[in-house]
Amino acid sequence: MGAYIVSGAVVKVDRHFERGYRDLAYDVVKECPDCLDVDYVVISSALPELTAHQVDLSTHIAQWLGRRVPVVRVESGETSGLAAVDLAASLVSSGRNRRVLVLGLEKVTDYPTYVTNYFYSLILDYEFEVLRSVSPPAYAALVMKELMRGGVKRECFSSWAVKMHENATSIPHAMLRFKISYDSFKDSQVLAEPLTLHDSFALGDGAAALVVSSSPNTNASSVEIVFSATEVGLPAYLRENISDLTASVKLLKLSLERYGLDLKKVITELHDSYTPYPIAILRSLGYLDGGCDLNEFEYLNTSGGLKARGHPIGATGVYQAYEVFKLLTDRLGSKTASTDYGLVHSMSGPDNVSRVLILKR
Amino acid sequence: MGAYIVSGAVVKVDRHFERGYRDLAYDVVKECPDCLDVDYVVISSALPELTAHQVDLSTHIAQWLGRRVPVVRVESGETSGLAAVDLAASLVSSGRNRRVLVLGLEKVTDYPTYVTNYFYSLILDYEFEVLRSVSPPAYAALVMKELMRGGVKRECFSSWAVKMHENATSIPHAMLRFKISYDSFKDSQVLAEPLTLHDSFALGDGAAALVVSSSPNTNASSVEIVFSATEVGLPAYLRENISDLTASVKLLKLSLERYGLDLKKVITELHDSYTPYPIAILRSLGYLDGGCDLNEFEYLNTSGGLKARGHPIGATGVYQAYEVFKLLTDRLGSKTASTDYGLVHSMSGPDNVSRVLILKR
Amino acid sequence: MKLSPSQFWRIRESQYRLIITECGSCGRKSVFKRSVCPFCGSSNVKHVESEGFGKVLDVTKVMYRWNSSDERPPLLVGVVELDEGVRVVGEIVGVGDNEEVKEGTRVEAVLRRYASDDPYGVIYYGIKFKPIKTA
Amino acid sequence: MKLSPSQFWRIRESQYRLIITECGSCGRKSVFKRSVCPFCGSSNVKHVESEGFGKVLDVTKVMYRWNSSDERPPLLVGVVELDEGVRVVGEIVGVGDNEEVKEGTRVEAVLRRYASDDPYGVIYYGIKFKPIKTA
Ligand SMILES: [Zn+2]
Ligand SMILES: [Zn+2]
Repeated sequence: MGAYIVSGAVVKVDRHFERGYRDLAYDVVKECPDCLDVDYVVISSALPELTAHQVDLSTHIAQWLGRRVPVVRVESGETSGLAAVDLAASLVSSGRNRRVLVLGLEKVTDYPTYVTNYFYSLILDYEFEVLRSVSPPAYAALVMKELMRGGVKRECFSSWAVKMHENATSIPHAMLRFKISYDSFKDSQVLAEPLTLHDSFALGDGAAALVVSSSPNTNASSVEIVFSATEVGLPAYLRENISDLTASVKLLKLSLERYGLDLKKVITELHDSYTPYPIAILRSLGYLDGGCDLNEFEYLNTSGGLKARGHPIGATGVYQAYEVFKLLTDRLGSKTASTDYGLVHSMSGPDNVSRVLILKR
Repeated sequence: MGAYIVSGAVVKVDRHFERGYRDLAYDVVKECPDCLDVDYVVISSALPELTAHQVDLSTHIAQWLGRRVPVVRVESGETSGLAAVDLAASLVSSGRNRRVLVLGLEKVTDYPTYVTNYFYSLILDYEFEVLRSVSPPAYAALVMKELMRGGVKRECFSSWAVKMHENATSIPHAMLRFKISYDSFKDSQVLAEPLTLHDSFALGDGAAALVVSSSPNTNASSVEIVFSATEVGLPAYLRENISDLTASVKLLKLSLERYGLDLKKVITELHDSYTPYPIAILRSLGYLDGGCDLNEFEYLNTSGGLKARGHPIGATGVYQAYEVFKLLTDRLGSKTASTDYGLVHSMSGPDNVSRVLILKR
Repeated sequence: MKLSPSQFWRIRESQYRLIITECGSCGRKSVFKRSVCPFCGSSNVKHVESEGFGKVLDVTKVMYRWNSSDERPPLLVGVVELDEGVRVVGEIVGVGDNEEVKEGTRVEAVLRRYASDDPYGVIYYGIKFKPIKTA
Repeated sequence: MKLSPSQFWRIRESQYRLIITECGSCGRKSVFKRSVCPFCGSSNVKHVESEGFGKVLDVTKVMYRWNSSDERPPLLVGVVELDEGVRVVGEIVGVGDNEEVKEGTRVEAVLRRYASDDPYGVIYYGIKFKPIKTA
């Protein structure tokens, strides 16, 4: 049996001071009436124990929404959202469920930034990385430096940031809907040299909902999940080259080859927590070797990516899948697309784990 | 396609001072060589962020075990283990995976008891229960009082504890392998009147592994997952009677009826975090109304239950399923059984969410 | 664990006052300010405030330490049925040495300290219940 | 977040010393005391201790605050390749104002403070790296 995305909704990624986990869940399903006509709910969330003192979040969300339907929470750091979509596809493909709601939820703006930064850093190995003062931006900076030694110019990373902000201007649910200049990194706060805030994702609260069904909609407004795969990478410090994001590259290569796709033509959402990561991936896939012209790619991170749409950690994968779904079936903000396939890529930390999803209209 | 449990292993539930999450994972798969011949791993764990500062535990466990296989973590409080088995069944039934490893892991003995008690209490609703000083034993005590007002004698709860300890003496992986007396509650520490430590589960570290496959073993050593269901309950304070564990009772009733089973004859593992819970459930199902003779039940919590085998929170459901699997196919410690069906019941808090699994040999 | 002032601030109405959610669909009432009826899932709800009086349905004396707050055992936790017919769970305080709280004891809502991080931290207040002296 | 002394104690050998895991199956080496080879998954491993010398493969100066420890930015974090051919990640300390740490800088392992809970809490120590003066 197949698996189809048939419906969905998102709330704006933002600092929703007045909204907690349950409020965000309520807000997003309110926008999506048939999101509650399901027989299973998979909630993806990475940080509720740390940011909201809540274990068993999924049960408490179901109780808050007044639902008795089976519910569970899935977590895998920054890839939690795509992990949930993957499980939902199996839940309906198994014939055991008809319609599954995937609900990505994250609340991250309740604490001073350094506290949230610390919670986020725990996606790395606590005992062997975090205790040794290694944080996600430190790895991103090391990847950036290695790429720069390999000939990538500083401006290339900036052009990613500029492009993402530009894309986000037409996306209503994006967190940062303004343009930035190529040299804004010069005045930007340094996180870990040479990586600046300009190279980093926007951290915001978020909620995204998708309905995965065992059958397509009768009209054209659904997409099929034709491929969903996961690969665990080596710890970054064990790699021959720290900028080789081998798990992501392997999955993306496999995806493009198997479906005869060209990244320049296909709708793609890449995980761009820090600008060096998508640049490293594109180069490993054989793109950008002559320079850094992102305009070669027709539908690359139309949403603005983690950089500008924003990154509500455990919900991000659901946003990405929603965005590709909308582009394939209708429109995303003011953007439309004329292609049959869409690709979603998610990873946690510096490629500790990667997941890829292919959607077909 | 079907789903079968074909293999498994557990470590003793205990205070494993020298073993952390990764060590426990290593220990259990070492006992189960074909546990690593899988194409997907579902890790169930409820508390790693709180007890071990680790987000994305599943990826770090896969890296530690040197595996690149798809991996995810599932959490739903005390029912995390059965939630993982449920998802594993769909993963293989979907035809997308051949063999899935379910790995229940919990490390809970690194902190003073009051700290771990606090982490555990977060299975309740933090904002509306925990902040109001409501803890799991308080609810268990209120259930116990209501049952006692309804005519259940104090000794009935004690007889559960006594029986569980007796059962555990023949289970090598049980935490508390010693007998206790009927009136040990009189000298036991009061948690919340009238509930004592004698009425409470044993908290220990644990790791349990099960392989769920799309096809049975060629010999008789596998069981089919014929039923797996989840039900969300009302918050306890909203119920007409606090001792009505309606989600659990509904699922168990449905299970018994659909498969024509009698709880007195069938292998059963009930979630007995606190003695009032199994007593309440058995009474709602129509048992024990003439008294409290637990010897009527041939295979009830052969393991010793959460009370005596122990309760490694997010791993417990995997232990329970392993135990029923072993009893159906071989032996559990020195215990054997001659029946074709086994029932596993798990719940979080006072029936906030309940899950039931039926296994058939 | 550090408390989060913004998390507490969001639920302030349900903590400082006894808000009741009334469902326009199934007619049932539930405690706390909710967007959805927990019984039937309807969003057709309105909110009213309780008068703050009720009776104890059941109570337990918690004798063990289960967190790091300065509040140490014993403490009384119970389910209270408000006069509006709605149940709520919470702590029962202000009970004298010779007093007994049991099923049926009349109580009123009072504002008391819930928790604080440390000697210099924010203190959170919320509703607890106090027996009404009938003497 | 409170640290857990028992959690730290369990990994003490990998934190106080530079243990290398050598794989008898694939022949590759990895840092830390491991039960399983991270490259090939084999349990056929043995452990040796590094001499503690190596060179910086790459380093970054972390300029932002990302936790509540007393250690404030800036701090240097890098990947070090030990003379045994194994890579490890960690902090680089003891760098003078006029010194520069870069690719190729020779370093040695030293024991330094990792973290502590509070002024009266346990202090955790572990391996960091210090440039070797060549003057
Ligand atoms: Zn209603
Ligand atoms: Zn090897």
